[in-house]
Amino acid sequence: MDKQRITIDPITRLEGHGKIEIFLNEKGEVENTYFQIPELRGFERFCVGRPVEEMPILTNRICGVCPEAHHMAAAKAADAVYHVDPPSTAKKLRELLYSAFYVTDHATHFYALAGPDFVMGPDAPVAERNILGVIHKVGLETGGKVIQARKYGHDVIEKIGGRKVHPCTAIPGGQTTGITEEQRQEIEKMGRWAVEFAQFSLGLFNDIVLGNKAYVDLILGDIYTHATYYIGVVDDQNLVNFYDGNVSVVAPDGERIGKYAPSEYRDWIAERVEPWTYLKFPYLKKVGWKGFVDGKDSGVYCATPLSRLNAADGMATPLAQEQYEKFYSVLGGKPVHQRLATHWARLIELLYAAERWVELATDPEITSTNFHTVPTETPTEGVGIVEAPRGTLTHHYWTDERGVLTRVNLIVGTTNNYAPISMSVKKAAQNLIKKGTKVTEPVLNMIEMAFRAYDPCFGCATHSLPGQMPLQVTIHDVDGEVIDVVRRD
Amino acid sequence: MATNGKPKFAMYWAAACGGCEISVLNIHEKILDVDANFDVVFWPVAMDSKYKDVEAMPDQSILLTLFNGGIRNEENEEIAHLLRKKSQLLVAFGSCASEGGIPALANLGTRQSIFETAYFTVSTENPAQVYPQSTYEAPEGELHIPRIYPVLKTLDQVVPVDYYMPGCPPEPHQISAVIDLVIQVLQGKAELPPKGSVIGAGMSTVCDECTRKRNEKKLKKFVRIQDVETIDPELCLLEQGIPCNGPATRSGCNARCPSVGAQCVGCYGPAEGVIDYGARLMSSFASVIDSNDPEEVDRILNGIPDPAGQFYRFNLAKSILRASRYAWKGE
Amino acid sequence: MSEKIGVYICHCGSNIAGKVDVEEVSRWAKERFPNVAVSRDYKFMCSSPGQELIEQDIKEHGLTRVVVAACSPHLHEKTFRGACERAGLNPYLFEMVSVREHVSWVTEDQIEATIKSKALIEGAIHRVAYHQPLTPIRVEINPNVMVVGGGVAGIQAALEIADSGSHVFMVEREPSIGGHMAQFDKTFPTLDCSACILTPKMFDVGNHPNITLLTWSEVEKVDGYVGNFTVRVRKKARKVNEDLCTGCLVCQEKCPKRVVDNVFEAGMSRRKAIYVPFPQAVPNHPVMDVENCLYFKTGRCKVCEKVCPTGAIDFTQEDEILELNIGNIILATGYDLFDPKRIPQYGYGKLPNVLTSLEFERLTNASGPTNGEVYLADGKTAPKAIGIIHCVGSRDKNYNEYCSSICCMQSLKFAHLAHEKTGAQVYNFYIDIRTPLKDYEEFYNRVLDEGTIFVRGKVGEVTDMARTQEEEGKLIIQVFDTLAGVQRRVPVDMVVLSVAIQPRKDSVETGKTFGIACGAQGWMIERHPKLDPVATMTDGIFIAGCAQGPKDIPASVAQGAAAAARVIGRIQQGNIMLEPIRATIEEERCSGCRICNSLCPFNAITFDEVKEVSVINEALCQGCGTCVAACPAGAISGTHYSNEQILAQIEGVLDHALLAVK
Amino acid sequence: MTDNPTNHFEPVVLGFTCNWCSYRAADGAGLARAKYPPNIRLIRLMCSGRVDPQFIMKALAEGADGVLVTGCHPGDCHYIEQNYKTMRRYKILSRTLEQMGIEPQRVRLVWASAAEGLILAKEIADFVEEIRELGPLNWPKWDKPLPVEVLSEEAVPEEI
Repeated sequence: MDKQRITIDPITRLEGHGKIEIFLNEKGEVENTYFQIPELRGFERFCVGRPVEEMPILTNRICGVCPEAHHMAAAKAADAVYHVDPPSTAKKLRELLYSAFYVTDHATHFYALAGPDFVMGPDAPVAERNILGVIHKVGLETGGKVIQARKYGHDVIEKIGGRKVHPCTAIPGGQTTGITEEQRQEIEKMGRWAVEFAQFSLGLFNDIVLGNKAYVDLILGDIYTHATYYIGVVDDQNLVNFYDGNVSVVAPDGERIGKYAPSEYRDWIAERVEPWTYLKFPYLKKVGWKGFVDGKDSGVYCATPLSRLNAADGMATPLAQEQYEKFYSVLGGKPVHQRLATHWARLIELLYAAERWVELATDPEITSTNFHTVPTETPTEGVGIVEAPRGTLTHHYWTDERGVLTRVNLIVGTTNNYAPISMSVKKAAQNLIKKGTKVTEPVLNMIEMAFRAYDPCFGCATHSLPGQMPLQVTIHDVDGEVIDVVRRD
Repeated sequence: MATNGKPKFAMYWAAACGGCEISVLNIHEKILDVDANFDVVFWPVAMDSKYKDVEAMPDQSILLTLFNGGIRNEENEEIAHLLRKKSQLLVAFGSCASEGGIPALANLGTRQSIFETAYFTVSTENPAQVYPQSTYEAPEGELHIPRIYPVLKTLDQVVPVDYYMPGCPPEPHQISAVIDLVIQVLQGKAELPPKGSVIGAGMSTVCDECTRKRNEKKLKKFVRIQDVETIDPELCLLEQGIPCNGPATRSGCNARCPSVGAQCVGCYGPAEGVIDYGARLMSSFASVIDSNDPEEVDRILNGIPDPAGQFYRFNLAKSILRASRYAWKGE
Repeated sequence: MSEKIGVYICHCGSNIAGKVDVEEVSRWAKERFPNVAVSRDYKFMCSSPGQELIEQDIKEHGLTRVVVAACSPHLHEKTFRGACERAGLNPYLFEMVSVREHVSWVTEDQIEATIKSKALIEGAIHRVAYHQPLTPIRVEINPNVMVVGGGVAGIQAALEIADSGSHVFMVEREPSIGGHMAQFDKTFPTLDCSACILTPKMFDVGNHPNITLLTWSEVEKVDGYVGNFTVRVRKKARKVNEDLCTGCLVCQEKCPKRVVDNVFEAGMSRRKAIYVPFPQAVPNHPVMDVENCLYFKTGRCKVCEKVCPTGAIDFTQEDEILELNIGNIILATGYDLFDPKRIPQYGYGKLPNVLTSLEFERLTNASGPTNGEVYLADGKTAPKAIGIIHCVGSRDKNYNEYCSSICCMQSLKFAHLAHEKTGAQVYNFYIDIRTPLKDYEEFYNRVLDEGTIFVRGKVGEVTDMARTQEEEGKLIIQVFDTLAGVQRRVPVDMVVLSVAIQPRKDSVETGKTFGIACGAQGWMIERHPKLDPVATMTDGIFIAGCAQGPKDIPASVAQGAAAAARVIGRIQQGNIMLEPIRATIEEERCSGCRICNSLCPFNAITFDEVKEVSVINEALCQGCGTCVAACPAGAISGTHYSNEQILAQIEGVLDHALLAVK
Repeated sequence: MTDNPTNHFEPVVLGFTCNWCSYRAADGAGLARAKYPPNIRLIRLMCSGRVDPQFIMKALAEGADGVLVTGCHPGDCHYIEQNYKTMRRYKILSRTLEQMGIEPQRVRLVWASAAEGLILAKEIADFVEEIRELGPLNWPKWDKPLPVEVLSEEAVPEEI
């Protein structure tokens, strides 16, 4: 016989479909929760048979929120398939585009998706708990800044990638086109503005969140804390890098248990299939799958801005490095397990991305016309890894001698965090829904905050669509009769 | 935002990537016009939505609904029916809703093979051969996920569609233009185009907007773009042997991809009045092959290793055949 | 579809009704299709009462479309279009279905035949609803005519047209008109002297007020369309001012430079560096052979200039380009001879006394190198035995599969001349003797009576390797005599090879220039092999003589006259109607991709650089529809074969087909 | 014909003919009273160059089990060289159809001159036989709503 059940379907302000089933036991306490992903599009199947140079264009369409990430991962995998090393100008153009993208993406998430919870407060009325509310509270010119940040980022993406959404210029061996000096100057100008914007945002976070004890307690509190493994791409100095490097893996105690090159990902990562959801659960192969539990013995790991900071030794740009140090001193050293701190980490990455943007825009090589190397070797197999805003993104291709795909494997940003998200949701639910609790909308929102910290994009993960839907909770009694309906609207 | 006298506007995504929504956000300040002229009752990325309200609304009460994404599963189709019922004008927005888009390439293979691939990849540990199931008996109770259809469908294959707006995604300037038009219509200053027509796009094809130099075309070979030593920035890509879909693809994007040296991939779909995009492209490519010798023609065609993908990249679900025999037979 | 369609099924006596249940089909059509207003079957639709049936129904029922299921449209489409027109219905709102050639005559089973008829008729009913009223395209005819090629066929055509009062431009590649016929001595079977009958005609051409003769000239480019061609002609520099030249030919006489004449004299004698190819040449103005002229080689000489009484010699003369406006063009470009060197075992080129037919013609020609005496290569000995080999390069899979049609009679003529001139024993080696025309067989008998020996069999080899005493110093013809069934070795002094006649080596390019097709062999293709032998697929371009295929003088003359008659008819109409099946480009939908630009063999598609769109010249377009199928923007549409019409027909045909299968 | 596994299956075959050669060849076959299977329905175009791949796909989608494209022999095209373009299109199309799971043999290109009525009749008979061997194509009538449930049974194992 069915236990009491609460259905949160679908979840709001998350880029993708999702459905949470909360089962209560007779005591009215949370027995178990299921976080289900209802969509599958099958890119790994239908990309087979396509020429590998199409992958940067095809896999874009996995996610329109972060097509740039797929464009990059696909291009790098295709380079690897052809055993070709693009000219440094090509790599720099790609990373420049990618840094600008990070600025828009992180800004959007902080202000539009996560921001409301902090700026407005978790229990603020729904109608206000959105981007417009944020803008009203922090002032219109801040809203203007947010729109500006998106605009600038997309301008750079369009200049280098040819299109604002779904860029098209990365090909095996480099880029189809470069940028002119004139374009470079505009890009630099926008980059300098972005640096200020990032600092402004950190200031805002400092005042509104760190300045508010309630929030700090919320962040540091146990509800949103999980001691898991963390992964993130680092450069050869073990500093955070979004475009290139090896993947660093650190244990819950902060010890780096290793670094793997893209081609070695299969020694480190494995995926588990559950019959109740279309999305798979990646975990650390070496540690193994022990179910939805944290700790050193469970292979569950996390790949988010917070993870990247935990997995690295610092940031590669000066201003971001300052913030990095402040971050750990305030939160009491590495690693930080409190999920809500991810929002802060995201802003530090925002600053890093903006600084990197300027660095690359002022690089003398960036306007060179040497942006493509013709592949000469026979294509075989290759892996490309970048850090997507929502986690480490892995593309792995096999081709025949014509460079036509024979097999494709994708481990997408958000997927990495599917297990920890499920755990966070369950933990939050258990903490918030106690016997006799009247399940109110704010309670549900607090549950949502658990996964919102991960900025999950199930658009990516399932190749289903980002989407916000209203939230309805139906509480059934032991006989499955509806005894209460809580609805947000 | 309480309901007021303004006409209602909605936007929804089915099997899409979200790029359409992002593109709408990229109209930047134009967004304010939308806010000023419409009561946005349902728009996932932009604001909290009231799904239950949509169900509660009287039929036809939404003036304009932009629907993006193809129909991949039961849930997509249900919502398509709901929004059709509630909307006066239903627009298939973007490639996926109009023609299936990239995800419709799945129609080349079977649904079964999608599962067999996804749940048995090299990095998947699945010794028990577990597949997700639309209904699953969890210890605590029954769980449901929507059944995936064997063949991806376009919006107009499940509900009647009033207008089509192509593009992956539709270009912001085209979106702005359409919004302007609708506002004009509301103010009685303009007429709506005839039902069933394509809006927010040109009458011709991409070459019309492409600034590259074009000559009489005589192709001795097709080349893969990565094999081109240097892409001539002035000359027509097809004349350089790069299989550019521009000639057959509807204009409206300002020839974005060709302008940065990448071939047109065809996201704006077929030109006005063309029934089957791929067929058109095939016969036009065949026309410019400069050989009457069957063997040589074969050699030249080997330069296109994936014809179905080349000719139906975005349009398979809307093509005459719609899906491969494997897909609909499930073999 | 609010059309009112009339459907008519013809019994064609029992030709159709014997296999197809015409009553059932007629009943079915009426029942099944709401837009079919009338449906009848009738014993002979093409008869006047049959046609009147249609006319009445159009008037009485106000039919807007008509479908007739009868014989092939190639037979009666025009008939029924006429009926529609008489009743005031645009003839192109009619569609014809072939249920005789395509159904009743080729199908065993009656039920199947009836089902198939229904399917085809349903296709037509769907299609005809999309038909558009069309009007034929009217084109003014420029009365000027061009005849290309000054052989006997061209000469005949030019004279007929000129006599009818229209102006003719005759273009000839060589310095003189006359063609191959001018090289012959006698003509079979009457043996009258070739020169004697041809020269007057050549003279007439040269002096006809309505003929502009352009020798030593070639057509370079043809633009425009029937009635309105623009032809660019290159008049090669003669280095002789034709207006001043009187044709006294002192220059030729005094010219110190001798050159082997490979063209007219087939390499058998020499001419001067400034020359007319033969005494009766028209025009009789000499041309200067710049390759060999001493002045052009060494910068010294100029003898001709010195001796010319009228100062007509002009070393500075350049090629001249003429742009001519022409209404119709006749191609009579003639043929080339097969090169027997391709059959090495016949020894041509190695064995001095092995000659080609043309060389033998020159030998026997009174004005030829030997003044008509037949000598061996030494120039004095008369041959005692002569072998004539038929079908050299004809009727042979390795060379030309076709029969050159003139070789038999030519070889018989040679046999006669050889016998007459030398008294030698003549052998003819043949596969079959073909003497089908007037007085030909009689001539054959005459040659037999003269004692010529006919050996039936394909000659294997001609050699000078003697095996026996008597073969010493002879040419031995090795042949398997298929009548006697024995191998023979026939020793002779001279061998004549009756070589095949072949298309001009540049006939395909010539065809392209004029926008007409050549067949696999290279002969120019006529519009219809039986019913329209001198017209081509391109309106306004006609063909005559051996350009169209091997034929003898009478046939060439007949074709020249026939082509002339067609052209004169055209000119008298003043203008002509063209089938309105044409392609058009919708300007605002054309992207200027230029995919179609290379598609049209009639050069009907051009690119407007200013508007950046492609444009179709309606009068040049022949309506094949290839560009319609190719236009990626769907900007090109084709009248009477539009996508809508064809797709509707496909649906119709298959819709019923499916019902039939179930 | 009767001893093949699908002896109850009568293929439906569509044929495109050009006005000058193959349609006249078909007329010729009629004049010669040459019998060939009634399974074929011929559609007349001016030239095989008019054959748009759309027509062939339309035919297959509308229920044809095979499509025969006929034209003048190479070099004999009445429009000079358009049948070469037909050949190129045919090649590009059959490569695509193969990826769509349609046996390339279902679309055949045949040259027949106006004089070759008997040859065309034989080609038609051969083609109909080959299609009979291949069996029905039965392309779904997409216009009607997809029978998803039915297809899904074939398509995926029970647990999905």
